[in-house]
Amino acid sequence: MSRIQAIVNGRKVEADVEPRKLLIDFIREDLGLTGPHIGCDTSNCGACTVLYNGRAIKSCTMFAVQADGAEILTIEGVSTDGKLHPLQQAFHENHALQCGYCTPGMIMSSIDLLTRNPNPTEEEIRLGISGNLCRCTGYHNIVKAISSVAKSHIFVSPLKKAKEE
Amino acid sequence: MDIEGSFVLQGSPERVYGYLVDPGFIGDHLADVENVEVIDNDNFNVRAKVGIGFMKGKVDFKFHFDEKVAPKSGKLVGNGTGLGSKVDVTILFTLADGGESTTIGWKSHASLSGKIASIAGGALQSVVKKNTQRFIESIKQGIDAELSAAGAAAGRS
Amino acid sequence: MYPRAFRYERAKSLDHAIELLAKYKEDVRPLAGGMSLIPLAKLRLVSPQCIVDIGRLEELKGIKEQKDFLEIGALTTNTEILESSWLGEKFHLLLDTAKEIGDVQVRNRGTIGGNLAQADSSTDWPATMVALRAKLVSKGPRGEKVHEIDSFYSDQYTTALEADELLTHIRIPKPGSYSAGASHVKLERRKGDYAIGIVSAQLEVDGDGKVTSAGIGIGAVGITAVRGTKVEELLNGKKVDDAVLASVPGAARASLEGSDILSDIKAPAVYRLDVIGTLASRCVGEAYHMAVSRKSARSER
Amino acid sequence: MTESVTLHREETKNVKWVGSRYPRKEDLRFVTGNGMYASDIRIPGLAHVAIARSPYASAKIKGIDKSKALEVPGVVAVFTGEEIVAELDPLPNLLPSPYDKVKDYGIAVDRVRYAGEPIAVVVAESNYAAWDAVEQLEVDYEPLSPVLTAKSGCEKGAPLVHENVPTNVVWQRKFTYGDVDEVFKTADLVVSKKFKWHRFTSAPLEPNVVVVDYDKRHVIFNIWSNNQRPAFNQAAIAKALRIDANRLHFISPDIGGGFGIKNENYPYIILLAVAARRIGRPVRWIETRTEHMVASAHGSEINYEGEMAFSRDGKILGLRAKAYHDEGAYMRREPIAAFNFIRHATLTYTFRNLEMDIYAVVTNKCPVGPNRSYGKMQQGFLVERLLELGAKKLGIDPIEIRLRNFVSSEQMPYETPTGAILDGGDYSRALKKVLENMDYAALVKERDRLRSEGKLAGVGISMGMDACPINFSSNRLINPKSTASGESEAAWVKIDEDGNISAAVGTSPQGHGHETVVSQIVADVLGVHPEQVYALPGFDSWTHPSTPHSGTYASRFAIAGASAVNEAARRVRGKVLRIAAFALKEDVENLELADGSVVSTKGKGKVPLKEVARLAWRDLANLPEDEEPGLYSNVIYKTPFKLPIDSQRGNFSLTYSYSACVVLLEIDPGTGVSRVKRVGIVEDAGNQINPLIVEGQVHGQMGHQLGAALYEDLVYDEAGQLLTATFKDYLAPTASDLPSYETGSIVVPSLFTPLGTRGTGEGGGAPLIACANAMDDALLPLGVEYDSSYLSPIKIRELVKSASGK
Repeated sequence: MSRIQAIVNGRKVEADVEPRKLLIDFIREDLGLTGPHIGCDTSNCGACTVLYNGRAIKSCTMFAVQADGAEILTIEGVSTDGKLHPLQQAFHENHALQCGYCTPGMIMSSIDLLTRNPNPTEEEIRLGISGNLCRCTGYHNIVKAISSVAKSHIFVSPLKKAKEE
Repeated sequence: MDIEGSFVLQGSPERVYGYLVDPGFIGDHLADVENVEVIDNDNFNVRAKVGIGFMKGKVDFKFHFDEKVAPKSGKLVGNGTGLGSKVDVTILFTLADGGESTTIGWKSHASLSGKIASIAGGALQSVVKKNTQRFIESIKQGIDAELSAAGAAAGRS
Repeated sequence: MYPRAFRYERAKSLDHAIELLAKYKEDVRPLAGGMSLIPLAKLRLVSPQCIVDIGRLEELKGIKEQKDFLEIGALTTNTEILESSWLGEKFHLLLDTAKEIGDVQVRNRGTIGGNLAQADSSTDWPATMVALRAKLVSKGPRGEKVHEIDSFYSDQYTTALEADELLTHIRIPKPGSYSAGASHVKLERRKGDYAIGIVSAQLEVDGDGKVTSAGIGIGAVGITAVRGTKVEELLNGKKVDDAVLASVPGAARASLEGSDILSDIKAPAVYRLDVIGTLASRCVGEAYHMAVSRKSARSER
Repeated sequence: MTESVTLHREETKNVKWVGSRYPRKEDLRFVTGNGMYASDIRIPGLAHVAIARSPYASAKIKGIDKSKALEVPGVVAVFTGEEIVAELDPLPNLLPSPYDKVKDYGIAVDRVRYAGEPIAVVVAESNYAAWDAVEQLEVDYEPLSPVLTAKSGCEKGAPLVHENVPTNVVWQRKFTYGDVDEVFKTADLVVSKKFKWHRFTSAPLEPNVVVVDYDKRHVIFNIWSNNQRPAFNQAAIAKALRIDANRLHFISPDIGGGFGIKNENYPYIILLAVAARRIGRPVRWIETRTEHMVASAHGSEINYEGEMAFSRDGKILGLRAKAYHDEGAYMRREPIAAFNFIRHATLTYTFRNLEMDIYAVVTNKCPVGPNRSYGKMQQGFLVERLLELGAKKLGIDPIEIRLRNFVSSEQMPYETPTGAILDGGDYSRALKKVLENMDYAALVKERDRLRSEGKLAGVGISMGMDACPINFSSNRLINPKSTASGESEAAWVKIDEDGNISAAVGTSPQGHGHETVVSQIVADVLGVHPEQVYALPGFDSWTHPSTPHSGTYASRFAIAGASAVNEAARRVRGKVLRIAAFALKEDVENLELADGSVVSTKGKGKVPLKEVARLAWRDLANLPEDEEPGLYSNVIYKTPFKLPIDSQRGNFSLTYSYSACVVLLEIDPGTGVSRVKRVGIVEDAGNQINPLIVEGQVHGQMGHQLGAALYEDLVYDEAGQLLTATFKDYLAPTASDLPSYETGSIVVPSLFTPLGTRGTGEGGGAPLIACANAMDDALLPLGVEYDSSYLSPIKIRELVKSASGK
């Protein structure tokens, strides 16, 4: 067992973990944050995507012990003050989700994308979420939702907000 | 997966045959062997690390000789378990007397089952092929060395 | 999926990492970004007794321009390379390659050194390093070694590194002029997949548009990345016109003679060997076009 | 209380919410990471299950030694197939004798029949430990030679997949309609072609999950799973477990996509129920992706030998085909995919002569099961591909030939030769509209421009049809002993004493937005806002109503689910009006329900709904004498289905939604890689309760079908090992691999459903088939034809090379 500390959604957590425990299992099973999901075994589907020190990563492809000292943001920490983040709102309005299983990871990747590239082309949006599989929507409305946020310049990084607070 | 080939050794079929059905000798020449345990003349167990580069895992094989017809043919059957998978191999040797030399024909059939067969789109099948070829090359050189050592020893005496 | 148990050691310094690797030499793997190791560990296809986490070694991070070469720390992430847009001036191929890698999550975690040491010919960096004639610096208990990229790989997942040695830096020679043209062309069945054909090229041209230096790397066909020797020979000293381009596919295939060819359901060996010709001529065409237009832009200045 | 009803066309005044693009209510929990999926369930004392599986496609199990596995730290128990089966009866199947003897327990006992088949259940304190133990199981196998194709399975002397039945051809029937031989004899043109329909799967992003807690005190199994029709599967599960069905308590919370496959996780429910009862602790199994790919349920795999007869002027005279279905190792829902051609065998066309010779063959591969447009897109592929080839041979434009063969809107309702009654539609309008939306002439120009640049490019057109839902009397054609017919769905609507409105349906949605749609329907009937309606999420057999047909499959919600809840809401409304009329001393005819109040149109005042509710539940002495208390209605809607007409004909679906699709495909001749440059579709789903959701369904089918055409292929090696067992090798497309979609719709209300809706969302294969047709168009200049539903770059590159002699 190894002792780790991390800031998850602005909250300090501390735990003993077996070295082989994957970060996604730590987040889901130990912290009870079940927003990030598991959809594959091979780091393809991106359903487990979280922001790790501000960048989108697949939490199934990291050991929890590696995250010692890291800042992690999961989908549960994205909305603030009881208000949906503009991306969450846009996913809703554009019907960019059906079963919702890929949605948390998809939104986290979109945050990474718009943080770095506030004005992406359609192709850039598609590339930006190419590490996240969706089996329900055919991606059409997901692209539309992300694009609508970019076009209306309402994107604010949830990280910035968390820092300011 | 089936592959076959042949090679020639300087020595009589009787002498060559002795090596081909010797569990200790064969076990030592299998690729990436960690441990060989000879049970009797026909049976031996082998623990090998199977894979490529750092992507290797332990596989425990049970080998036995099937259909020994001295000095004409012998069949080696191995069933391996490891990596959540099965590796099954059969190698049939046939010996042809060429006077001073022996031509050893070999035919191998190998199959991967379970996880390692299913991962990487069948790419790991090539490992089995490579290992078979290494094994054949290794026993060829091994018997050759033994024969020439014996020959040299015979020459000395 | 759930990996087998292992011992976890976190390296505090490069020397500490080497010490740990030497200690567990028989059954140890270093962990950098983990983009290859962890998926394989999850499938239980790789199960080292000990994993040495080198992810926090600051001394192996960052990109520095030295006098004769560019030095990239092995732990520099693909994203860090991609976001170093200044590289575009002299080392355009690095940006071209970095942007093609996996997906954003993989680029954020994956490191250039981890990728190169993984020795998977179907990934982007090995072919690019061949094209750039990179030197790979390693360190182990026996000191530092500098490897030529051409002799670094011996088989799939197999490098010149011993189990207790770490790849520390990548050195990339500076092109002779600012006019290097570059292209990284790859064929993948689906975005972010392992490639089934990669050609990476860096070409320098003179004022007449003749190739003065050609670096061609071919990946995802042989079991290791291969130098496009015959393509380089074909291009050197020539203007790359349609006739030359038409000879590129043959030269690319000829460069692969004697190599073991990868084969799987996505792309059997025959298909890989076939399409690599198409990719090579496209890649050379693009790199040449860029070299020539950069050259003329520069002489106009 | 509960009555069975059949509804007729609804006439609702003041329709407001139904028909609007109302964004979904369930989204809020999903976008915030608060979805509740089966793998999110936490129960104290939970133990974790891993399933050990066969590495071989076919082998005898000679012994299982579990001693080492039991020594692994954290292991709770290990149950071999033999130990599990000792407590089970086999799962029922649909086959007639003697093939009904095919034994299926969901776990192998002495023989394994596909690589990935469960052989043991391991329970441990963590998933990690459970997998450690799986690795330590020692199983002694004797490998047997496997049967890996339908064709080879038919051969004399082929090894038997199930040794207790006479052949691997477990179901075979030739269906003949009209005078097929005669038209083929006299036709001006007959085109024949062998086609391969490749094996692929919908692969929902959430793998299968089952959690079972055995409540010893009440003798109840509490079962959380992502099964998409637990009420339907309840009988089979109870029978296998040898218990009364009312001892099963099912909860399907949010489901992460289903597409049919999640009908098929019920064998795991049974295995976990046995394990939970044996160890006296709740158990949870989460399927890994690799397990999902090797052992859940694949889509069907077919070898067609088809021919189509034409007159010179392009009229289809007849279709004749042999279809060899590779069913995999067990017949769980099969041979329904093989039989499903019958639902809309002639698609949107008028031909009357048809012969389908169907072979359902068991093989040593993963069992085939429901997958989006199950058995229906396959028939579309056969018809549309042959039609395309005929058009080319006759030199008739592919649009024109379709127009000449369409059933016209004036012919509706139209009875097809197999007895299907098409429920309305305007096929030529749909085709014309998609061509117009896409600017067909410009599309062709773009194709020609690509060709002039040295690319291969093709334009492809296809119609698609999806017949839904299922009239279970069709099972009688598979097995005359089957006694089922029709189908039904249940719903309740309740207004509680404070005026809060709740509703529940027996369907188990997997991302379909039923909470939203139910709210829209109820809101309109009761004159409130959809946000004032609480539609119960998921499915819980203790709180939701259900019938043995309940669930979400076969695109049935817009027909059965919507109709049931609509009627339940209407009955509550009727009662609200009666009570209000009594209170206001007004005639019911003069009352209206709007904005949360009952209002007299004659100015005799109004009563808030809340006040009616108080009267109905609390102030019972003030109710009319003959009125039962409460505002609650539980309705079972019976979809109006009949028995088969004869042994090979009947109307086995109520609605026949259809679509017209156009694709521009670009192929890189240097690599053989295809890409969809543009794709447009026009679909007629009848009246759309929520067009936003219907459009989303169309997008979804597009993603699946373009994925299947260009990327997704399940490939086995010669030993029966699946080589595409992860998302690394099974190429589920990313956003970068797919284009945006140009979708449109026309609305011709269904003649037969209360709301004029049609079942939709499965797609009927139009995008996939349009890609195949586009490929033929692209290859036309090279003089070669394509023959598979999968556009393999390797095969295409070979064709290009062989055609150009390079």
